Amino acid sequence: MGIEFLIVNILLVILIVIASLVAVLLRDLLAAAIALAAMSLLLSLEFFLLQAPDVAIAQAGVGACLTTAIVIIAIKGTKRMEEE
Amino acid sequence: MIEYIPFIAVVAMIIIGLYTVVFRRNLIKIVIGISIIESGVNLFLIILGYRDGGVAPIFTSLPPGTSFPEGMVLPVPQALTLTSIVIGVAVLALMLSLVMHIYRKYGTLDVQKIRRLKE
Amino acid sequence: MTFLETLLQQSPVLIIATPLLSAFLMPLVSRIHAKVRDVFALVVLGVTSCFVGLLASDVLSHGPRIYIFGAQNLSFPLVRILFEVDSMGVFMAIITVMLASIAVVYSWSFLHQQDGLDKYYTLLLLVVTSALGMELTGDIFNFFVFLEISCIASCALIAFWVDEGEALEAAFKYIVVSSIGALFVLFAIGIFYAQYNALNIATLAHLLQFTFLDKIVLAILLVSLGMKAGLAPMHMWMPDSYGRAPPSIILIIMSATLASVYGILRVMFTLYGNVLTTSLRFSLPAHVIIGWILIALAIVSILIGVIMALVQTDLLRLIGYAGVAEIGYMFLAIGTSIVALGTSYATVALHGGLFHILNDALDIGLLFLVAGAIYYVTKKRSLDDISGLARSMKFTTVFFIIGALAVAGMPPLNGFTSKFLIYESVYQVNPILSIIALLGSILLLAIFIKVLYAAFLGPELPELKDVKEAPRSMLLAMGFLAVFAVVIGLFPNLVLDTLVKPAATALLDHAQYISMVVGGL
Amino acid sequence: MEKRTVAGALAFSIVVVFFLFSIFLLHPFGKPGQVQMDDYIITHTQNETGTNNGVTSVVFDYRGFDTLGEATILFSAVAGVLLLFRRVRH
Amino acid sequence: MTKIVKTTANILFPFTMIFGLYVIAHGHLTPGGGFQGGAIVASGCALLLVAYGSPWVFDHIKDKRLATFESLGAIGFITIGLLGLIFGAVFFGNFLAGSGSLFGTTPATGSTLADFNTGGVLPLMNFAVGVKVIAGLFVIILVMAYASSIKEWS
Amino acid sequence: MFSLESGSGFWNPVLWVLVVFVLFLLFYGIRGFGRSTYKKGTEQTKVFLSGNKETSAEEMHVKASNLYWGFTTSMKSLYSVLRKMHTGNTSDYILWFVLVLAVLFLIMGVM
Repeated sequence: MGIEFLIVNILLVILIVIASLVAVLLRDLLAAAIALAAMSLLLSLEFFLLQAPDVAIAQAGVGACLTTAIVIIAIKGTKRMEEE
Repeated sequence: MIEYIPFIAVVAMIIIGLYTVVFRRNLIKIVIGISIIESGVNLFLIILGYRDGGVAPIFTSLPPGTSFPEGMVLPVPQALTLTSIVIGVAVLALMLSLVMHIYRKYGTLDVQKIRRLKE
Repeated sequence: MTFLETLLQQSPVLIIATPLLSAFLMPLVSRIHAKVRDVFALVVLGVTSCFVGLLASDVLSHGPRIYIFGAQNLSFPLVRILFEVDSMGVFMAIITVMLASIAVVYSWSFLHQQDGLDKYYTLLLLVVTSALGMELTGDIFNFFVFLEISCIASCALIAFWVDEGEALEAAFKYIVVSSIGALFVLFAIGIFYAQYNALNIATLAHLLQFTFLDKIVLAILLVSLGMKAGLAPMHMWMPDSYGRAPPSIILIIMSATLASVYGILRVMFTLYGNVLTTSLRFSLPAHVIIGWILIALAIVSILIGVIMALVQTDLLRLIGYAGVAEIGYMFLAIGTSIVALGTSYATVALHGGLFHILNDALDIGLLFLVAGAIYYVTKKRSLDDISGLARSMKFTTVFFIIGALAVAGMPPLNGFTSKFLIYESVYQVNPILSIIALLGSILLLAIFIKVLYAAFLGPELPELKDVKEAPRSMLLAMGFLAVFAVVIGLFPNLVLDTLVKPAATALLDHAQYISMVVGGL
Repeated sequence: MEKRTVAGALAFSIVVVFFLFSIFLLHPFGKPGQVQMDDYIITHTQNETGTNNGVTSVVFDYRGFDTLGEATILFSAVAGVLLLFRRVRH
Repeated sequence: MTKIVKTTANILFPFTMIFGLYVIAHGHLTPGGGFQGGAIVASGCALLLVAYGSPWVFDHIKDKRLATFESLGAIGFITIGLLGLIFGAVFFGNFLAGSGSLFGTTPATGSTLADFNTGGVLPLMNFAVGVKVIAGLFVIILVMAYASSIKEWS
Repeated sequence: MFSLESGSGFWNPVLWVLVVFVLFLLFYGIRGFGRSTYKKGTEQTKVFLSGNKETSAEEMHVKASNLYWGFTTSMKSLYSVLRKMHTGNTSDYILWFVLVLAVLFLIMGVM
């Protein structure tokens, strides 16, 4: 395995963890949903790099697009800010 | 050590998700936490199936000179992950519809206040 | 090959495919007429019961049966999904279809002319399918898939009364708890896959080495499935959702819960069957430690269940806590049989535990149906608001007394026969355990005497003057369960010899389960 | 500090430690140890299922029953959502 | 929504649709399949929801009809499995693979070019699952969006 | 055939029913030997409460939540602990899950 590939992978994985942390820590739920979408997209990219194009397409379609849409719909139906 | 960093990221995602479910008080945050746990488990399965220098297990216009089976990544974890992703979106949709209903009945999303059922 | 032989050969898949296809057809069928829909659900379950009966009669007389999806014979590395049906799976499948049929009959009147019933019956059939799949499958990932189906469908059913905030709350709690449990099961499956590159239960059991990873996986599986089964202290979702779901559906959710109990049994006895006797540190065999963990959880379940049930005023919630205690009895017996693995009273304990699964389904199910009937006629949940119902609801009172005495383990009803086996075998391990089990039974009796006194005896309240007896189909459903309870109580050997003992033998004989699949390897 | 936070922190740290321990016992990234099942699938997928895509052959043929379960999960989620929003009409 | 969004959606929607259907149809040859293609088409439908607003879509597309389509997709999937039981003697038996008829060619072992006429029952299953997933995901998102956009629920 | 063996004891429900039935007959017979001075419709059947008026059935009825008052009061400390445990908070359910998972990890890891 090339060391460049490993480094790219590790960077992506670290970005995914950071995105999920951001999604958890933000008080604005809409921003959290966008962070979750970013995490899903990065995850899909990681799947693609790990030679799983099928899963990458599914993750991009379901995770990044539909999940975000559903979360945003739910936020629209409830309340945007997380209360103290 | 450096080869285990993806696995450590998986553990980190699962723990971040669990932390969200246990210590965050917003219902939508809890749902996001469960989604993060699920993504972590998906990543775990895909990482397990990766083989050094392998290509995707698709034979259509394969790069010339690929030797198989050694030159291909494992297909079974990918199939399992596909199942898991669809399960994830189904659970998420159901949970968020419940959250919308709960907000109408309780007027809040704070998990500490949604506890008419106790003792 | 005759038609019957073909049917028998295909019966494992027909058991799954019939309710599944009918669930898919249900939205179309319910467009025709409400009556057609109601009858269709029962007919489908009847056909499924026939298949289960056919398969059961064959498995009990000729040994386990294997069904491979998509291939005629086993190919070397077991790439395909397979069903492995032994006496244990058949025993659980019989309980499931019985509970489901009774629940459908009960639902006819209970939910008469409420909206959303087409979805209700669809989801009901899906939960039944998932429970049957969990009980028949021989593939661990397939088990996970069915576990998720049961989570989602049960959650939607718990939230059936969307106008009540509490029902939605209970459903949300249920789905959070069970989806996290299921995700951890998936994580455990991933670790198994990484180690052994197999997903088949028999192959995994054959290859299992009891390394550190396997211990971690065992802990994860035990806790996640235990949470789904309602073991204390992870039991809190159980009174919530049982107390707020429509009582007609609780039998179905209970069958999914019992399927999780089956999952723990399968993990303990089959998956880890080869390595249970390995010596660990301090030269303690593994089975002693695992067994004592189970016994500790079981004792906590019994005590918390009965003590919390004593102060409940909501009848359905009270029975939910009693259900927690009953789950504790099952695990007390299972833990005892693991601690004492190899001795004769371990077998007796396992008989008691498995028999108690059936008896718990019958007795707690009967009590839930009675509570549902009370709710149906009075529209009141709290025990404080009802009194003197015995005057107007004579049959229901009789059924309640039968159910209450059976749950409390009074002779000669069925609850006593299994508890008798549990007391006797647990005494051999540690007398204190048997005393705690007896104490739990006494407290259960006290709890139900309270319910009897508060709800059925006492003066007639003015607002309950014009209360009538429950409708006929509800009485029929309750009557079935009550008759079963009495008959099994009077003639326990009828069930014990034909179903329970073969099931226990099949569980303990993991070598046969493995060799059915791995044989050639 | 609250008792709940302390208990949670303790339990979380134990879980993290054990997860990390167990992660290092797995095979390293990119070097799977046992591969007999997947190798069989890759070698035989073209002959047995006539498919060029290995993942599709696993999803729909070798583990087709799982996919049926997965479709069922989506179906039950749809039924659940429609059940929850059944009163929502014009 | 503004005219720009509507026009963009109008232009993008057919392309998403075609790409999704391509992914579904070529699931046995290239990356993709029923689930992935269904998810892509459902995303396109979500775009429609964003552009035109859920009440408009709810007026034009009945959720009951979508649910029926979903049922039909699921029934089709399980029926193909049962056909395997009838023609191939086992549930989910791939009775068309290698038969030489519809989808029955076997590709040569090793690296080959795409041959659409392969895969046995897999393309049919892809199609059934595709219909199911499109209808299922779209009805979920449609009903939830409509419910979140109105004040009174019953 | 009807009896259930447990290795150290046995249980025969049919025998039990027979014994109970015989005992019931026996006691019924013994009851018949008693004096029959009890007469319905006379002063004998009235409740005597030291001359006070008899309270109505509705007032006499103890509500379900007061039934085991003595027991719950004496076990107050236990109940306060258990009440504190059942918070009804969804997060706490998962916290219990994590706690039990941690304990099992410790046991399994040390052994």
